[in-house]
Amino acid sequence: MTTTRTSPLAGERAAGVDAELLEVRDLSVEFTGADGRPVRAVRDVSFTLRRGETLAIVGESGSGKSTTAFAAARMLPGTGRVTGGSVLLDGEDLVAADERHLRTVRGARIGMIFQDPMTSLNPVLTAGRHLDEVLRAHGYGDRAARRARAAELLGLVGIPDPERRLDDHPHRFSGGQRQRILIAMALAGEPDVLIADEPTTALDATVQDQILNLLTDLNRRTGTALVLISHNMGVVARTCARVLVMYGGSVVEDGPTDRVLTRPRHPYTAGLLAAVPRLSAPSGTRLTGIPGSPPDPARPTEGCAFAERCAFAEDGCRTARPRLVTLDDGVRAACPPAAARTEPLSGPAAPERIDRPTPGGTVLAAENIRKVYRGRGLTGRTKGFTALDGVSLTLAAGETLGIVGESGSGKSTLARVLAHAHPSDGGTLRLRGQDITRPSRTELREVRRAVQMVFQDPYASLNPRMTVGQVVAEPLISLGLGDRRAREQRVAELLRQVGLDPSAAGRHPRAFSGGQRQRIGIARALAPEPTVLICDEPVSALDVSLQAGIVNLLGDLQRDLGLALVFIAHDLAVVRQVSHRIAVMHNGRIVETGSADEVCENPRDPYTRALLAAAPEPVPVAPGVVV
Amino acid sequence: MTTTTPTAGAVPGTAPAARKAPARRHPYLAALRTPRGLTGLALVALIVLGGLFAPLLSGHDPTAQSGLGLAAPGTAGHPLGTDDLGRDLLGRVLYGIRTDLGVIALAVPLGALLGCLFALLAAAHPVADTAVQRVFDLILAFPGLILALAVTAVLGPGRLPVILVIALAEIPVFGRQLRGGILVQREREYVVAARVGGTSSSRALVRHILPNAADPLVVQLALSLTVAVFLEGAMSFLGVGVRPPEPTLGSVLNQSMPYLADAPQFAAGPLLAVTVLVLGLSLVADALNREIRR
Amino acid sequence: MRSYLLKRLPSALLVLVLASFLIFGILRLVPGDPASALAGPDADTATVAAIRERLGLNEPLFAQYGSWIGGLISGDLGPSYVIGGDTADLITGGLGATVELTLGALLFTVLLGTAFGVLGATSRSRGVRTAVRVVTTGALAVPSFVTGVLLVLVFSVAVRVLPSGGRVPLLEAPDLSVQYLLLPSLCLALPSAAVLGRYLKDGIERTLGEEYVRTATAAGIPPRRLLWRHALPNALPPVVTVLGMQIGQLLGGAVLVEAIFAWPGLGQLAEQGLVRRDYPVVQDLLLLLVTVFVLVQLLTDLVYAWLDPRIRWE
Amino acid sequence: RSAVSASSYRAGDDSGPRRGGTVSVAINSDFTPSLLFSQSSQPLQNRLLFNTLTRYDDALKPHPELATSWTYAKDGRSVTLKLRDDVTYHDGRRFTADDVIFAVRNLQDPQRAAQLRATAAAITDFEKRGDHELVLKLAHPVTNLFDLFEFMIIPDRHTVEQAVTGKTLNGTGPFRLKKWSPGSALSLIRNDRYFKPGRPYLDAVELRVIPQAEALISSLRSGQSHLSYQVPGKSIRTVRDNPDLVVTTYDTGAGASYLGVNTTIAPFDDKTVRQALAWSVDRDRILKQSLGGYGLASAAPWPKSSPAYTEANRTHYTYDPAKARRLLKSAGHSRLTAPLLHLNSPESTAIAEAVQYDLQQAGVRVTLQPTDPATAQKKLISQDMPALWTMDHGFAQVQPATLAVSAYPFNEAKNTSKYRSEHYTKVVREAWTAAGAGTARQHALEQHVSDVLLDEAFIIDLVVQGSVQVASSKLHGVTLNKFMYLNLDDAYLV
Ligand SMILES: Nc1ncnc2c1ncn2[C@@H]1O[C@H](COP(=O)(O)OP(=O)(O)OP(=O)(O)O)[C@@H](O)[C@H]1O
Ligand SMILES: Nc1ncnc2c1ncn2[C@@H]1O[C@H](COP(=O)(O)OP(=O)(O)OP(=O)(O)O)[C@@H](O)[C@H]1O
Ligand SMILES: [Mg+2]
Ligand SMILES: [Mg+2]
Repeated sequence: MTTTRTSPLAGERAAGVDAELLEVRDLSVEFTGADGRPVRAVRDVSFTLRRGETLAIVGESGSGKSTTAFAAARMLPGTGRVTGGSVLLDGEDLVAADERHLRTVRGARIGMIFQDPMTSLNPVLTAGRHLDEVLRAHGYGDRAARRARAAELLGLVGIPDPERRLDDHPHRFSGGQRQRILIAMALAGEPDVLIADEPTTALDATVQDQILNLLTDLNRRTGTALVLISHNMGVVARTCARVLVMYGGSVVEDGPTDRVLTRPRHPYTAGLLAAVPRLSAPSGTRLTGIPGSPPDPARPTEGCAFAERCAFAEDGCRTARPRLVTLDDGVRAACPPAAARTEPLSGPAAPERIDRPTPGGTVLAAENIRKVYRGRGLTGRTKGFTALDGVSLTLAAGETLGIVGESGSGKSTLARVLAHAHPSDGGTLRLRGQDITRPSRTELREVRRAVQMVFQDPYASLNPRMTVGQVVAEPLISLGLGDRRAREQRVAELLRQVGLDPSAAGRHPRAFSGGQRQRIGIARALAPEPTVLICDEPVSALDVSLQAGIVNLLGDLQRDLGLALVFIAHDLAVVRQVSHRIAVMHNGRIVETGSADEVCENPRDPYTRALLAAAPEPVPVAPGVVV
Repeated sequence: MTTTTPTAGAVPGTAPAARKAPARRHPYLAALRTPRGLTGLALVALIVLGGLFAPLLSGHDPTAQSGLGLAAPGTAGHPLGTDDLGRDLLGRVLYGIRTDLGVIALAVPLGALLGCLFALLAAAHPVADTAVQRVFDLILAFPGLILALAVTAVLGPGRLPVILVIALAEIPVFGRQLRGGILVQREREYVVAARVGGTSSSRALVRHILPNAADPLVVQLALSLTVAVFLEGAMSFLGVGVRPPEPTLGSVLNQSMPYLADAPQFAAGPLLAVTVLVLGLSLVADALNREIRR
Repeated sequence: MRSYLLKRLPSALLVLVLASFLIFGILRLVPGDPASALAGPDADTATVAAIRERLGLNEPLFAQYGSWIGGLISGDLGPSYVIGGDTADLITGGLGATVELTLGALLFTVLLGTAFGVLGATSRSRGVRTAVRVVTTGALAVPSFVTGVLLVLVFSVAVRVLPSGGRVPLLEAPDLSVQYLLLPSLCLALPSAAVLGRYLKDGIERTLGEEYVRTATAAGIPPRRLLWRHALPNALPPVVTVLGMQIGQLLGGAVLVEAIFAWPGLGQLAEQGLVRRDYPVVQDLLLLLVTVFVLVQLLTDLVYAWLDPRIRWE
Repeated sequence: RSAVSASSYRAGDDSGPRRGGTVSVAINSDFTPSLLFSQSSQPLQNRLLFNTLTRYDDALKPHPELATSWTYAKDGRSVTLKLRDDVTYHDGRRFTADDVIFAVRNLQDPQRAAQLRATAAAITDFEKRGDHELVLKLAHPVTNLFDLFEFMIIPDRHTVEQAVTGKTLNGTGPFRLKKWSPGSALSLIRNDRYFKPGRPYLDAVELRVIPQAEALISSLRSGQSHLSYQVPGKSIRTVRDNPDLVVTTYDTGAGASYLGVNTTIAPFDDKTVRQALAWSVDRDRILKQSLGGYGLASAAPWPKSSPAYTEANRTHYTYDPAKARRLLKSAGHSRLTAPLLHLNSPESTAIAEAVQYDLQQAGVRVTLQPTDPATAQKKLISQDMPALWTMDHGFAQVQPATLAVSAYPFNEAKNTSKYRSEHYTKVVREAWTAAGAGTARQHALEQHVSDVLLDEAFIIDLVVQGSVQVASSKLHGVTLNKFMYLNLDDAYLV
């Protein structure tokens, strides 16, 4: 590294230089599982990346996307190790390189951006120090020069007033701004490749939009090649030229984005696409999930990993591992039957309307709810924060009320107040007309039986010490429902109802995947047979196929049990499909309510409009895919 | 309480499904099965068993004075030799372990228990919290050994003051930790979830918060045991330890001091025992800590 | 920050008041009194009674308490009963020594603790990690009176490089003073350093697993800097709390170490005072120690907040 | 600069006294000014700062110090002292007979808690003959007047109140107070106006407090200290073989350890039981194992230097557990239990443990009660002792009469054992008030005291502790008086 580089971004590198910058060949990665058995997270993955290129890696949770990306920079977490293959950066093998050399590669040649902006920044270092550290590590100028450059970088990623904000600590920045700081850090070393691991998953649509714009803009202007990992097809569609689809640790399809997304060759890709909710789909349509569950990387199959869930599987699929073969138009797919297929995969079945009951009378009503969080800090005298400011809403029996809004707009707070997890600081709550704002002991019991909640974070809301059976039985015990045997049966029944095997009762939450954990949470909420179920972002942490599964499950439960649902999400598309009505929240207020289709098609509030505009559409409307 | 039909009675406790199913091993047990945990456990067991079976392992009464005076290892059936009063050193070390264990095994849990009770009190109400915090401050503010001198002067010599002093010193250590743990766990989502599920706050405390807040306490327990051994030694040194001639590791060590240069074996026995015990405990604490952090 | 201090002040005062009751109460509970200590082993009861009268020990307890607190407030600590000299002089005399020793020990605690913590958490060599574990175990297991005697045997008797005990005030002759200070502060610091090292090791291991460390690694920041500038500052806040509590331990441990190294500090004064039942000395001294501890706690909180920018003063 | 003295440490050939040098004395407990006039645990500085009237030699024959001569009246009821006229206090004031009168009166004050108060109180009147001659009138003859003269330092009467707080220590002695740093050191410098011409040789003396035995020994071994009297017997081995250190033992001993018996608690009110206890302890073993062999195993309180010392007294009781058991049986006991109080210091604990074991062999099971010194002292004075206790007593090294008059355990009128008998009182008073010391009659009277003590066994003496001086081989000419006052008048360093 020389220290003479002074230009802001090393000139505008010409995009599209046709040299192979990063070449991954037959990369395999193993972890050691908790039981000591090897977990084959990545199997024989190959791809190439040219200068200035944009490549997306998609696939459901656990398919090995992050692992592949980490392995490329030799940054495998925990017990991870590369068991085969090579990673060539400009022809130089990083798998064989030593730590010292790798340090000169990291940051300077390969930059990385991580998923969670909240935890990826060091809480005790200022934004300026974060950037300064990176610049220092790559030998950039003296202190003053570094500071100037840091401000410049912050400006570049669109943080207003960068000079001043250099001295702020991460907690003073919003989630989106933190993600920008991370991007600025990744750019500080002027890398040739930028690997972004789900950079927007934690962000809401408007911020996501800004970040993606920033990334594409950078790629265009500086020629930095971009590897974007995501399970959001919309994000992929608008950002990357090429896409790599992973399943069970292997690449199943690979090709130009527009082709792959409009005409998927691999049934898995098709399934994934079908599961994506469309903003254009009207309220009350069913999402199409992929049936079955993802493979267990600790027990690799002999044949195609997807064969078990594949509607087109042939006998050969189960015995021999399919290899990537080039089909026409530079699309490659690891699916022998696909080569033979000529007509496009029939995508998702035509979106099915849910036959849902018409909503009945009002069960839950909130008027003018206020919630103020008391200040924290050492003095406890900080001014309170008004998280809810005069929120009113009603919920009818059998109705789904969708609530959308950006992060921090007060959605969870509202959910908690409605479920009596927190007391409100003002306003009234009525359950079937009865005032339950300050319930007595017996009233509270009634409320608990009637109103239940599914939490945002499926893991954090399950006591790690309890078995699933204990978790689900907990409300029954607390509310004194049934004797032991009855409870046992009820737990089994509930687990079955949410699509889990009753034998799951004996295991601990950590033995389950995210989607399964969310189901456990739902089973618990259903235990006292509530009439109102409040779902706080039940699907935001899940990938599209799991999301489809959960959303459909909720729909079925509503139909069967006549539940009134409050469905909170920040993805308008999902909300539109599941809700009868939508309420849009902004800064602790409801800015707009209306029927789902009405709000999405004729938004009145400017904020709703911005939200709609920012939502990425996964696929350019193409022939063959019925919308 | 008059219910006769077994089906109608409210049966608290764990869901039977969990019992029948092949439940995952408790994390503490898992921690103890790691190589680190096993080594630690083995070392602790070595010392503890040495103490427990002291009467079998040493044929001598630890207070019997043979008339030999300070004797080298191997003299006349004394594998470690005898101390300056002619008492069998092996016996004194083994019985010393026994005494120490008797003291710390009572004192540390007692202190832990009291600390936890205080912490629970603190969790009950902000006013109680302030009061309890001040109590902890107060205990912490008094230098431990000064406290030892005062307590022994009031109560007279013996095990009781040693136990009390150690327990007293441990109260704020455990209390502060549990209080912090409860405050953290109370805000956790699963507790909110349990409350929404109808769990009363006392049940939430017992079933949800405490089991999760207790993790650091288990590690602390191992650490505190080592500190207690140390404190016992210091008290012996100041002459306010367990009543002589009953041996403790600290008192045997203290007696060996004049002979440190000439007869190092005198000090070596108790020193080795203490070190092995502390090493074992620290390995166990480490293993637990790792497992809990996962 | 001012408002924070103001808020803490009442409860700090409360601790002091409670402590004064406790100290006063415990002292009167302890059998033996300054009069019989003064009278000597061969005195008769009449002598003792006369001395009691002179010292005012026959007055009711609340009056004695009142005159103690009154003296404190007016700044006149009065004469010591048994040891001789003014209580204030005795305490100021020992205070310098103890502050020196405690600061020296604190320095060692921090240095050694950091070394133990950092090496234990990050050294790649298994040998080094094992060595750190053995040393910290030893430091925790071997009582100070043994370490002290061993240190003296090695450094003052076998190789005569350091004095075996005593003190030269730092301000009088810094070069000599440091040599006197070295062994006792090391001896005092060892157990605390081991405890600190343990917490630090845990903290570093924990922070090294944090995502921001991964971010920094991915940005190519070298391991050394990663450790010292990124991981360590985050591991520190809880360690500071432990350190605050260890300062209390250091003050307490001083009783023992000061005896071994003939260090004329407050620990010895306290022990002497207690052994001879010199009420004024013990009372004032213990209250001083409590005050110091309370201040240290306050300081710890301030440092904690300073280290962790998420906690603000407002 | 190194804090470790880098002097070459070979014992130089003694080419005679030389001026200069600082002697550092290691002491294990600090100077306590409030105990300046009583037999405190730390009396070394007394003869450095002050002087006494006379000085005993080994045969307890007095020699002149501030008093140049003394003549008894025939009836033994007055004594005429001639005093030196060339003595000044450190502040320049001349020493006169008034100072002696003040010193005596001072000791008569109960607040001073002087052990020899009874003797001082026997002086009822003073007759001054000029500034340097004085007649002391006695209420009755006392045999231990010169013990008082050996014991009584002559302070400056104007500053005595400051003296007992340690602020000023104005004396006539060879050294002046430079600074007392409580808990740390007592620094003395040469008194240039000392009445002995050319003395002292030394420039300064430093008494450094080193409470912990091992540390004290280390400071001697490392050459940081030149002199100490507080090396525990157990540890003398470690310094004995050191070529740089010289170990000297004094026949006067350093007090005696005894087993005290409370005679009001059954069955110890029975003399036979007490005698059984006296037979059951193995004094030689205690001496060897608990005291490192330095001292004298003795059933009587007297050290070898005492006029009352006889081999028969010393071996009146020996180790005979069988006899002890027999005696107990004859008194009707086969098993006894009792508490045994002792100080919680390592030395006292070792003795108590040995005693406990021996008593147990004879069938007396005792529980040890380690006690801190202040509590023990309180119990001692208020006569609250349990059935048994072990402690040390002094005052056997001077005139034997002093023991029973001044040492509380032996006091005929009121003692910790609560032992009272007219016979004892009579014997003691006779021995004390007989005129003339060293006579055959006096010896006989003293033997009567010994006989009662041995026979009644309310104080069962175990060992006379060795008075052991450990000094650097560079240091010469050090002496102690009978009350452990350090005399460095003629001391010098080579
Ligand atoms: N530190 C680890 N230890 C053990 N196994 C791991 C570890 N990290 C990942 N794995 C396993 O490797 C497989 C691939 O994980 P990876 O994180 O690459 O998936 P992903 O596609 O990024 O999923 P997501 O969308 O949830 O981020 C998973 O089955 C996971 O269980
Ligand atoms: N316990 C709390 N104490 C103080 N402030 C809080 C607390 N919980 C939430 N807040 C604040 O209240 C505001 C609303 O939070 P809330 O969790 O309701 O937002 P949200 O809309 O659910 O956001 P997200 O989409 O990120 O979940 C946020 O600014 C948050 O920082
Ligand atoms: Mg991932
Ligand atoms: Mg939320």
